[in-house]
Amino acid sequence: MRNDIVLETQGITKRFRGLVAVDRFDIAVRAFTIHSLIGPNGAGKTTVFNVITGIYRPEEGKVLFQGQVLNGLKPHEILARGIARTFQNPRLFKNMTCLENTMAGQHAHGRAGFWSSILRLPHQRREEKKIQEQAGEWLHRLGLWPFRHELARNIPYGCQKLLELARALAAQPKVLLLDEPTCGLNESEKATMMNFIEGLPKEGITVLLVEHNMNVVMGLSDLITVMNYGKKIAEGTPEEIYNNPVVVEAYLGRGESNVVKSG
Amino acid sequence: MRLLGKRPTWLYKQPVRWAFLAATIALLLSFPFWASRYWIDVGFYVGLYALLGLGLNVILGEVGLFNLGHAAFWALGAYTTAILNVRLGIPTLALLPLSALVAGGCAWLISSPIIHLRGDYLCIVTIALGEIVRLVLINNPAGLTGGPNGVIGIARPVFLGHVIRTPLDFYFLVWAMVALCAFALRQLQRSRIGRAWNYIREDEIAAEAMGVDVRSLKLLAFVLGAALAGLAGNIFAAKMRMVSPDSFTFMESCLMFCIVLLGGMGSIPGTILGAALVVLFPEIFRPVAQYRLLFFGLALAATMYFRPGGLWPRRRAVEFTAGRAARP
Amino acid sequence: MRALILGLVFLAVSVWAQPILIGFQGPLTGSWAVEGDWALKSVQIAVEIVNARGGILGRPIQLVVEDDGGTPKGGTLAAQKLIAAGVKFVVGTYGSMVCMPSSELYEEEGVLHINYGCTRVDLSARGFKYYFRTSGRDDSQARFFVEYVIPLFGAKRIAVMHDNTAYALGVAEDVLRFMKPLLDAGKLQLVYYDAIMPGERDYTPALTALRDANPDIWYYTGYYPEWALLLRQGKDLGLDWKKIKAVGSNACPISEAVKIAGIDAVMGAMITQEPLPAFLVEKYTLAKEFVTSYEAKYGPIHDSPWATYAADAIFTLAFAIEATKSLDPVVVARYLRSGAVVGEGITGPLSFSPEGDRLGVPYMLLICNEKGESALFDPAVHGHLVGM
Amino acid sequence: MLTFIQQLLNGLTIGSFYAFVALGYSLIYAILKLINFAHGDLFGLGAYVGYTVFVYAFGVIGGALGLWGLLAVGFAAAALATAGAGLVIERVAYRPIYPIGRLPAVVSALGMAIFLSNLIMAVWGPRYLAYQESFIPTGFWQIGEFRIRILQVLILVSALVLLGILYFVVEKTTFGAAIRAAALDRETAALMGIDFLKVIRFAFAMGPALGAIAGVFVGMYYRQINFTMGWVYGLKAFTATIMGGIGNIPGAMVGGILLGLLEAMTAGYISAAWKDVFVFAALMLMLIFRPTGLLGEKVAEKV
Repeated sequence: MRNDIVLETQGITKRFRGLVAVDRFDIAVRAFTIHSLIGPNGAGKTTVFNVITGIYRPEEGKVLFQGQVLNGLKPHEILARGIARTFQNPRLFKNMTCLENTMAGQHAHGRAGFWSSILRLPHQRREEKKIQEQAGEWLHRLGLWPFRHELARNIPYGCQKLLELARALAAQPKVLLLDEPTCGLNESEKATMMNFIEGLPKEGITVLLVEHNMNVVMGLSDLITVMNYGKKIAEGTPEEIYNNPVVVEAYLGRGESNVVKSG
Repeated sequence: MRLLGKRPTWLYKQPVRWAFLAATIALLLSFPFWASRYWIDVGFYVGLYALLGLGLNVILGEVGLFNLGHAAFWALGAYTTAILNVRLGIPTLALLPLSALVAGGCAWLISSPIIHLRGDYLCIVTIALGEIVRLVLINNPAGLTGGPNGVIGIARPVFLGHVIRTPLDFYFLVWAMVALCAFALRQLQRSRIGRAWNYIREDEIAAEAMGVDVRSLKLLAFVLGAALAGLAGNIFAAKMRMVSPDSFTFMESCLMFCIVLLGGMGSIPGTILGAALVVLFPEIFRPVAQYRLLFFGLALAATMYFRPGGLWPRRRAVEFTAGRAARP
Repeated sequence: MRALILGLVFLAVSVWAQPILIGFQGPLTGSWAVEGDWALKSVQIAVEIVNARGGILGRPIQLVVEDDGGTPKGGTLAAQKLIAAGVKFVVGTYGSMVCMPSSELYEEEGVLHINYGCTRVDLSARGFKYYFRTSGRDDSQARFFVEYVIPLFGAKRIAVMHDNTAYALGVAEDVLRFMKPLLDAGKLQLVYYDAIMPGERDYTPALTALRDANPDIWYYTGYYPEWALLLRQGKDLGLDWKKIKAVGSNACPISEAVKIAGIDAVMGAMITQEPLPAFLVEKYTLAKEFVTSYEAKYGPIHDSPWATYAADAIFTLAFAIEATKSLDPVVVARYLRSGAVVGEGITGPLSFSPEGDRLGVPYMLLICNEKGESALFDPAVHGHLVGM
Repeated sequence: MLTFIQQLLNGLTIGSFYAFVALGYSLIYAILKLINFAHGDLFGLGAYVGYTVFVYAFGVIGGALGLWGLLAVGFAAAALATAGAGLVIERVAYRPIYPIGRLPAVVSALGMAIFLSNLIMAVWGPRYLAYQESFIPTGFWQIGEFRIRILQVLILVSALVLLGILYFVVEKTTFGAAIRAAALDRETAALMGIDFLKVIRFAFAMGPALGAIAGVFVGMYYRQINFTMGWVYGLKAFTATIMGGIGNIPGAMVGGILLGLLEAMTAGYISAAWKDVFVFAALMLMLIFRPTGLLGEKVAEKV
């Protein structure tokens, strides 16, 4: 059982000027599953993501990836280990083309250095070609190929969310952290996105998902962790969570309307 | 931005670009043979500021680090050349790489602790840095820099037995450097390093999350930009045959800043165009000597009004249309 | 005979009075725009005087003016511009570091270059053939201070202050050089030696230190804006110019200092000074003519020796070309180097050493009198102002 | 001890000048996130307008109003004229540009700075102009060996009062709340019905007006002004702004005073020539260890 846990946090705590955003939080993500993290606004979900990806340093606790401690590593080192993410509001490189955006995911796997780039040495050319081809492939799969030479800021919002996903996937992650991937999408875009995410574990990518849309969560998740005020309050299969009175009280009880946009 | 949109895309088609590049090179090569010595010297200064602008463009244009103290690195290069040549008699041309190395090395030392600062805070630190370097030069530490008098008597550079002395020689020296650097920077722009720089400029956090080692790449940009300024410093010192602190004022840093933004952030031809404008403008307005800077100020603001993206911005969207991205 | 020549010359003028081009390079913009402005006006007056007398070799002078902005880079561009305009004789510029690269260009192109506002000693040590200056050198003034001013007041405790600019530092170092034997012999004591920052507005700290050093005489080698503030703030601090003799360098015109600091602060302060036109009118006829023409056209005569030297550079050229009957810079330069007195300018006889330095630059000690005017220091008249 | 007190007083006086000018930077930065490089030259313009009023009005109204009346007129004229210039610059050189991006606006600001200082040179000439004795309060109190000039006291008191008023306006009034809201989040503020343009106009009138008052004081205190002074003071005041934490009004005051004291003390006890090196080095060190300034809020990046 323990062996197939790829990503795990042990008692992580993150404070902002006295406010405890995440409080001794544990989560264990099993390989090749879709694990959802839900909770009301301000519950600390995004903070957990930021701690895992190294953007924030936790005051306490450990983050483990394939049994290795990630604490103290920088975000780019964490990506290189195999954890990629998307952001709640797409953080694309707005003045660059979609293709270039997607190529960003490959950056950490590139080896070409300063001099070989200037001199265009053969291995650098080969690498460039490979980077472009892989990025192009992901653009194809997500239906963004027609936009490849458009600047990211000029494409529709739904496509921007897909592009961010393409960028993260181009990094060939083992674990993918998705922060509200369907937020702001229309129904058909939402369906495309869900279908795509659902297929990821089969390709060997474990997904940790933060989502507010209960249809998405219930439909996709293998396991759900619920957090509130920075703490884990429940964990279980979608069915268990749906029937958990604590969760209903803390979260679902407030009604869907509150839950559409998060903070 | 509206104005930019109207730019016909055929201008960016590959054959047109090559033709344009060839025409520019031809113009630059032939220019000194029909222009007067004065205009050759003006051409030299365009090249010098283009070199400085290209250096700053790496820092400011590619990575988006606000650097308003670039003149400091220029000064470091110039003084390295001056002191080592006058004191130790090392040939001036041999000091060209060394000046770049010293400027780059100092940039690395100085920027390591400050590189994490964001936006305007980095900006003020670089201003402070520029002032510190200038004041230290004036205060003549250990009698090295000659204080406000500067260092005089720098030997003329000798290239394969040919003494570089006339405006023509210097014109070709500086433009050879510009061509070399522009080429190298163009190669970098199209590599993973250049893209990573741009990722940082666009969104630092996303770049880091996508595996870009932000700190190292920022430092690389700073060092490279400073090294280019060091090169410019060497050539400037060789041309003037003396260096003094009043050549490296805050105003010069501001001018370089304007060069990059006038041309367009991250645009190599734009930077060269910006340098040409900044140097040519006061020269063209020589007849109204007392008022030329007044017009210059107005022109800066007006350019930003009519072309906020710069006069010659980099057009990524059409750069790829040559079909370099093969369909998988 | 002379009349015949003159007649011929006039004939020639009427036939082909092609003007002789003389270049002027100066800081018309930038921080030293004031000096550039004065120098240009003075040069224009000098040209008018020469032209009114029938020009040089019967041809009028035409000025070609270029701005160098007071920077080395601007200097090279201005020089190139003048060279491109075909000028063979140039008057310019102000500031040694600006002059240095420009004068190299002139030398290479064989353009005769007469400098008016650069006093760095080594400018004339470069072995140049076409370089001259009508001004003195840094060390001429320092020598004057050490060998004339200090003994005059029997001063023992000496304070020297500069502002770290090329010029002020040079003077200060020369003062130290000339004082060295006296210091070593224990005849003098250097109680204060420091720099202030130009452009700074508050010098109370430096003045407090100066007061604590308790000197007999205080020599400030920098420029007038700072000197005026020093005098003002010194006065406000309670320093007494009868106890500490305040002497400024030649870059400290008293009239300017009075405007900034007020009469009460400047009264009794002195400056070491190259001769100014206002004090020369009694002595030299050309000075009188120059001052009259200048005041008729531009109002009260300026207090800048450099602008006066700029005018004298024009006269030097006029005399030398006239004497050699040649417009060839080589010939004119050879003649100037011979040490001959080419004529009497505004500032007295014009003659040059083989290096191109002006020979025999006289200095004077001026004092600010009770009316806030500069006056030649006379112990009998002004003794009470300095506690003599 | 005497030196120390003297330096303290000097430091406070210079610090007040910096604080005055720094406030302008800070106000505009808080609202627009724009470093208004032209601000220093607006300060210079104020000094020149004050000078002109004093020189030309002295004969006309000097007799009727007396010294203090003349001073009041001079300050008011300088403040109004400079505020007007600030508004014009905002309208012409910034408003069309800042929606596009911050960097073009910075270049535009640099352009305006060059334009303004050269305009001053074109109008008033390149020479130093001297504030004459007749329109400067010259009295002082002598306490032992120690002198306090009335002018210095006037400067310090004005700084305290004016900056106090500004602080009150920004922190305690409804309009101040609007300013702070606009500074925090422009879009949300607009949604809440805050007239953003009004806030900008306030900043571009108030900042230069305070700068102009400082300009006139500087002219009176040092008795001379020239066309490059704006650039020098602008740089120092900008440093002060950053020291205090940019966009923070009490911070600008504290930064200004602190910078003044730092300068005076280094000049008095270490070396006048190395003074600015120490000041800038201190600034760098401070930013390395407290990257958002002394009173600046530590802002966690929202991800």
